[in-house]
Amino acid sequence: MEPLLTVDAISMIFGGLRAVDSLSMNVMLGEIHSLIGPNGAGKTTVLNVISGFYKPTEGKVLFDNKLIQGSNSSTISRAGLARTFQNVRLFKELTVLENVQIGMYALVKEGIIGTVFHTPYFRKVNKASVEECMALLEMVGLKDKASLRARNMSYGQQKVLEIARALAQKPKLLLLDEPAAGLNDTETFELIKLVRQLQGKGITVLLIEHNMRLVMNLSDRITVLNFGKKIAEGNPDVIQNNEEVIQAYLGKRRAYA
Amino acid sequence: MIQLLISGLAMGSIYALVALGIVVIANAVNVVNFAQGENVMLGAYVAATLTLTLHLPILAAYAISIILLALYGYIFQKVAYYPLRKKPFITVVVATIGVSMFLKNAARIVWGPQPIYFAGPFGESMIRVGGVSINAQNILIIVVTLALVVFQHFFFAKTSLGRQMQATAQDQEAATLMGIKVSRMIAFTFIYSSMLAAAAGVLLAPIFYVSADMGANLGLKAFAASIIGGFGSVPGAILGGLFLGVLEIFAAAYVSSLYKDAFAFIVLILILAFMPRGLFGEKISTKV
Amino acid sequence: MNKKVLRYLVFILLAAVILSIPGVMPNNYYRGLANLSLIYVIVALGLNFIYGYTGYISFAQAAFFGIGAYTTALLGVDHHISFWLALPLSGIMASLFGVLIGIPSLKLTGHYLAMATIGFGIIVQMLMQNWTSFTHGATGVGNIPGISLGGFTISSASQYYYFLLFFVVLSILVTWSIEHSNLGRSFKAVREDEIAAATSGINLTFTKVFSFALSAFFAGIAGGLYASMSAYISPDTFSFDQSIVFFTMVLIGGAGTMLGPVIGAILLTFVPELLRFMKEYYMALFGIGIVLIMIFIPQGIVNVFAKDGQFAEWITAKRTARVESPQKDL
Amino acid sequence: MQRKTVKSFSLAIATLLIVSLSGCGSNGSNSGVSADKAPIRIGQATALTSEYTVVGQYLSNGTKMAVDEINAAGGISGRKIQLVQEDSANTNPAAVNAINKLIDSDNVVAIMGPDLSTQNFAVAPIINKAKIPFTVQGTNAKLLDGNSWFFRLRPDDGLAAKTAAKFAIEGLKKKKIGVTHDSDEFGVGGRDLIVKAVQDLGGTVVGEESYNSNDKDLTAILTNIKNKGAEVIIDWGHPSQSATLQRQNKQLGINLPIIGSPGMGMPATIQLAGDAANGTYVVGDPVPSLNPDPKVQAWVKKYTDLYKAAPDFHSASAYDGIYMLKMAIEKAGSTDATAIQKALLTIKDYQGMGNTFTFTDGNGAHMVMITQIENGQNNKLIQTVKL
Repeated sequence: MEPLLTVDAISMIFGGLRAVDSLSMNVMLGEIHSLIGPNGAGKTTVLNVISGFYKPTEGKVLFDNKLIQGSNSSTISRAGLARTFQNVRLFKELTVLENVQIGMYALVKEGIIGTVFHTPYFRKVNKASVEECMALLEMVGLKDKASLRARNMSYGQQKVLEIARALAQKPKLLLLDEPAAGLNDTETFELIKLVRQLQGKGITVLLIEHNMRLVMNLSDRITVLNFGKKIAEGNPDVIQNNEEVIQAYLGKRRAYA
Repeated sequence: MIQLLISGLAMGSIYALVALGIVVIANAVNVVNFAQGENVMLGAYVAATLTLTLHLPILAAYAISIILLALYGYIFQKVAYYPLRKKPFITVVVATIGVSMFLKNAARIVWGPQPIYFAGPFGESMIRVGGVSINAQNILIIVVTLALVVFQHFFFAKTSLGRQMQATAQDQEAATLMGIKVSRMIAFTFIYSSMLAAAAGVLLAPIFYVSADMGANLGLKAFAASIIGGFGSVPGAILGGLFLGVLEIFAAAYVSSLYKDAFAFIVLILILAFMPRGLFGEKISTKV
Repeated sequence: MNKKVLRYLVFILLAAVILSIPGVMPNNYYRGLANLSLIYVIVALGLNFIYGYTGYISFAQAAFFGIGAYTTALLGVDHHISFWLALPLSGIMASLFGVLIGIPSLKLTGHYLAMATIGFGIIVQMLMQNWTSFTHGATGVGNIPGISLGGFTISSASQYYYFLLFFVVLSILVTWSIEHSNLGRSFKAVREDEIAAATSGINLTFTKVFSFALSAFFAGIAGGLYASMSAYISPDTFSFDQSIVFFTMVLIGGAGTMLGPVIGAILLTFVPELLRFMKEYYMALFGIGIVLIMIFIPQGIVNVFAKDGQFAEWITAKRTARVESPQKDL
Repeated sequence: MQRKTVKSFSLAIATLLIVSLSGCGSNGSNSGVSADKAPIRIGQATALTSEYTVVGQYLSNGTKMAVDEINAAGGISGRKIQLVQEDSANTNPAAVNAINKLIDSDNVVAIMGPDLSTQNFAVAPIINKAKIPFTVQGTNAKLLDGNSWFFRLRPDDGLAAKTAAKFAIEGLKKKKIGVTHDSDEFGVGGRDLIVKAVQDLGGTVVGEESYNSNDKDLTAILTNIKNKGAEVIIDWGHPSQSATLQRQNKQLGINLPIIGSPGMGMPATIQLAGDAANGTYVVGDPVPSLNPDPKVQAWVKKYTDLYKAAPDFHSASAYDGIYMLKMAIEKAGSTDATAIQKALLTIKDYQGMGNTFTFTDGNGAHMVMITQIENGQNNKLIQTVKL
C-alpha cells in the first residue's frame, strides 16, 4: 500500500509560535487515518496547510506523488483533495442542491456557449450533474430537502450536506475537520455508517476528531499531535495504551498520586 | 521651485485634514463618509456667511463655524449613520453619497450659485523670501494642520475621552464591556470629524473660493490619500495627504496640468494593486 | 385554470403592455426617455453580475458604458465601420478594460475596491476629455452614423424602442441562463463564502475577473447603442456621478435578482424627469430619496416582495463592525 | 424596521413608478383655446442647477424681462408669449432631455438655447430633425456648420479671438504671447483660433497651458508661462478659473498683463478676482453699461432695479433674442418654423441692448468691445471693433 498523501517534516511558524513542528506523516490509499490531539495541538493548522490555505514555513506536502504545498486551494481541490470545515462553511443562501452542484463545479464542463444559450449539450450535461448530486443527497439522506435553503437545515443536516458537497468533487482524499462535533448519538452513528460506506467506495479519509468513540471505531491508523509535534502513531489499540498519549490528554497522572 | 513645494504642502495639508476626518470615522465604525468633501464646503460657507454678512471678526467666525459643524456632525450621525449602523457597509456608503448630493444642491439653493471669495486672516499679503513670494494663507494652512495633528495625538493618547474613543475604534464589543458608552463615543467621533472638516473648509476658502462644488472631488482625493498612506492609520492619512498634494503640484508643473487629477488616482491604483497596506500602514489580515 | 396557463396569460398581458408603450406615450420626449431607460436596463443588468451575484462593488460602470460608446462612435466616424461590426467590438473593448480593472481588484475588498473602481472611472473620463487626437477631446464625437439594416435606417423613436427592446430581452435571457448555470452558481458561491468556494474547486481569480468582464461587456454594448441612438457623445456624460446613478438603480431595484435592475433602471430614468417641474430642488430631493431608501429598503424593491430573495438575506445579514483588511488571506 | 413599514414604503415607491408612467399621458395636451388666440409658447433651456446656474440666471432674467415687457404691450399681434423654461444643468443628457421636452411635450415655437457650446453641439441633431428656430449662446466657431436652424446672439469666438490676438500684438505691442485655456471645448476652440491669429500677425506663442474646469491651483501653469518668457497672457476660460488666474498672477508676483475671454468681464468673475482684476483687458460682447446709447442705459437701469444686480452681456443677448423672435413672428405673420427662420434672416442692423444684429447667416452679432477693468468695474472702453 503506497501513501496517497505524504507530509514531509512540515513546520508552520506564526511569528515565533511554532504551531506545527517538523511533522511527518502519511495517509495510505484507502485507509481511514485519524489525526487527534488536545485542543490547540495544531490539527486544524495541519489541515489548512494540506488544503492550501497556508504555505508551510518548512517541509513538503506530496499528494498523489505531486508537490502541492503552497499552490492555491482550488488547484489542490481539483487534484482530488476535498475538505469540510470545523465550523460549517455552506453557501447559506443557496439551495441544498445548489450547494452540492457547486462541489461538482470543476467536473462539469458546460462551456461558455452552452451557458449563455442553454444548448442541448448544456441541458444534457446539466441534467446528468443534477442526477449525480441527487444521488449523493440520497446517500446522505437529504434528497427530500434538495430545494430548501441551506440556511434552514439543522446543524446535523448542514454537517452532512458539507460532506455531500465535498463528495461531489469525486475526491481521492477527503479531509473531515471534526465532523462529529455537535452531533447527537444517532447522528454520530449515521456518520460512522456513512464514512464506512465511503471507504467501501475506495475514498481515503483523513479525520480530525475529538470523539474518541468515533476515532477508535473508524480509524485504521491514528497520528497523535501535541503542541505541534507528533508524539505517537499506529493502530487504535497501540494508541489507546500509549503512556505519552494519555499524559497529553489527561495531564501528568502522577501529579494526583 | 519652493513656491510649488509650499503650495503643494498646503494642498497636501488640506487633503491630510480631510483624510483624517475620513479615517477617524472609518476606524470607529468601519464606514467611509463620502460626504466629507461636502462637510468641508459647509464649513467654508458658514465661515463666509459669518464674516461677510454678519461682519464678525475672522477668528470668531472660524471658531463659531467649527462649533456649528460639530453640531451638524451630531445631527448627521443621528440621521444618516445611526439607523444604518447594523447594515452592511455598502448601504451606509451609498447613504453618505445621498447626503453629499443633498448638501451640494441645498447649498446652491441657500447660498446661490455664485462662488464667494472671503479673504483669510492675512488677506492678500504675500511673504517675499529670497525672490520667492509665498501666499501667507498656505503657511497658515501648514501651521494649523501641524498644530491639529499634535493636538490630536495628545487628545487621543492623554485625555480619557480620547482613550475611550480609541477603544471604541479598536473593538466596540470590548469597549462596551469596559463600560464605555459606545454610541456616545461614536457620536463624538462624527463630531470630531466634522470639526476637522470645518477647519479644512475655513482654511481652504481663500484659495478655493467658496462654492457648492468645492467639496466634490476633494473628498475622493482625500480618501485616495488615506489609502496611499495606509488606510486606518492616522500618520498614514497625514503623510498620504502631504504626499498626494506635492505629487499633484509637481506632476502638473512638469508633466501636464491636464492629467493632474489622473495622477492621484493612477498612484492610488498602483498602491492598491501592489501595496494594499499603503506606504505607512501596518499589516492587518483576517485569520481564516 | 392551472398555474401554468395562468402564468402564461400574465406573460402575454405583460408582453402586450410593453409592446404598446410607444403608442401610449403622448410624444417623442417620453419615447426618448423610454429608449434611454431600456439602455440603462442593459447597463444595470451587467452591474448586477458583479454586485448582485458576485458581491463585489463597482463604481466604474459609467466608464465601461463610455468605452463602449466611444468605440462605436470612433469606429463609425473615423473608420466608417458599420454599426453591426462596431457593436460587438464595443462590448469586447469594454470587457478588456473590465479584465484590466478586475485583476488588481482580486485582492481588494470593500472600500478599497470601491475606491479603485472610482479611480479607474475618473482616469478613463480624463483620457476621453484630454486625449484629443484620438477621442476628439472635449468637443465630443458628433454625427455618429445611425443604425441601418439592408437599406432600412432606424429613424423614429418608436423604431428605436423596438430595436432596443430586442437587446433588452436578449440581455434578460442571457442573464437568466447564466444565473441557472454553473457559472452563475460560482458567482453566488464567491458572494457567499470565498474560502468554501475555493475549496470546492472554483478558481477565484477566473470567476471574479470573468464577472467584471461580463458586467463591462453589457455596459459596452449599451454604450454602443447609446452612441448610435443619440448621434453625439461627450466625455462629461460618463462621469463618477453617472456610475453612482447606475449603482443606485441596481440597489433600489433589488440586486441579486433579474427583475430588480430592470425596475431600478426604469424608475431612475423617469423619476428625475418627472421631478423636473421642481427645477433646482429635485436634485436635493433625489439625494434625500437615496438616504431614505437605504434606511428603509436597502435590499431594494424586488427583494422586499420576494421574501426569500437570496440577495435580501445576504445584504441585510447582521454584520459586526470590524475593520476589513484590505486583503483577504487566500 | 418591522416588515410592515418596509412593505408600505416600497409600495409607495412602486406606485410612484406607475404614476410616472401614467403621468406621461396627462400633460401632453395643451389648453383648448382656439389656435389664433392661444399664447405663443417660447421655450428656454438654461442651467437652473449645477455650477453654470450663474450664467443660467442672467439668461433667464433677460428673457423674462423681455417677455413681460412684450406681454404688457399686448404681446405679438395680440397673442401673449408664454415662456416655458427647462433646466439644462451641466451635462449633455440633461440638455438633450430639456430640449426634447420643450419640442415634444411643451410644443414650443422657438427655443432659447443654453450657454455651454458642448450642450449646443449635443442638441444640434435634435434641432435639425425637429426644424425649430434655436437661438444659441455658445460662442464656439464650429457650432454653426451644418446647423441652419441655429441663430447665434453673441459674437463667435473667431471674431473675439482674432481681436484679442490683434490687440495683444498691435495694441499692447507684445511679441511673445502665452495662452491659457480651459480644457473643455470652449477653451480648446478659443486657443486654436488665438494661436492661428497670433501667427498670422507675426507674433509667437511661447506657451500653451490648459486647466480643467474645477482646477483650483494654477500656480504651476503661471510659473510655466512666466519661465517661457511670455510678455502677455491671453486666457480663454470660465469665470472661477479666470478669476483664480488673475489672483494668482498677482500673488505669485508674475504680474503679466492678461487679456481675457468674455467671461472675464462678468460681474461674478470681477467680484471673485477682487482687486487682482484691475488692469485686466477683456475682449467680448459689448458691455451694456458701457454702451453710450441712452436706450441701453435706460434698459440697464430698469434691469438693475428689477433684479437688484447689474445686467451682463448674457442678459442683454437673451433680451434682444426675444425681441428679434417677436419681429420675425410678426414679419412672418405666423408661428410656422420655416417662416420664422426666413424672417430672422432678413434682420439687418437691429440695434439691440447687447449688440447690433445682422443675420446674413446664423451669426447675427458682429460687434466686439475691448474693455479694461478698473477699480472693480469693467467700464474703461478701449476700442469697439465692428466686422
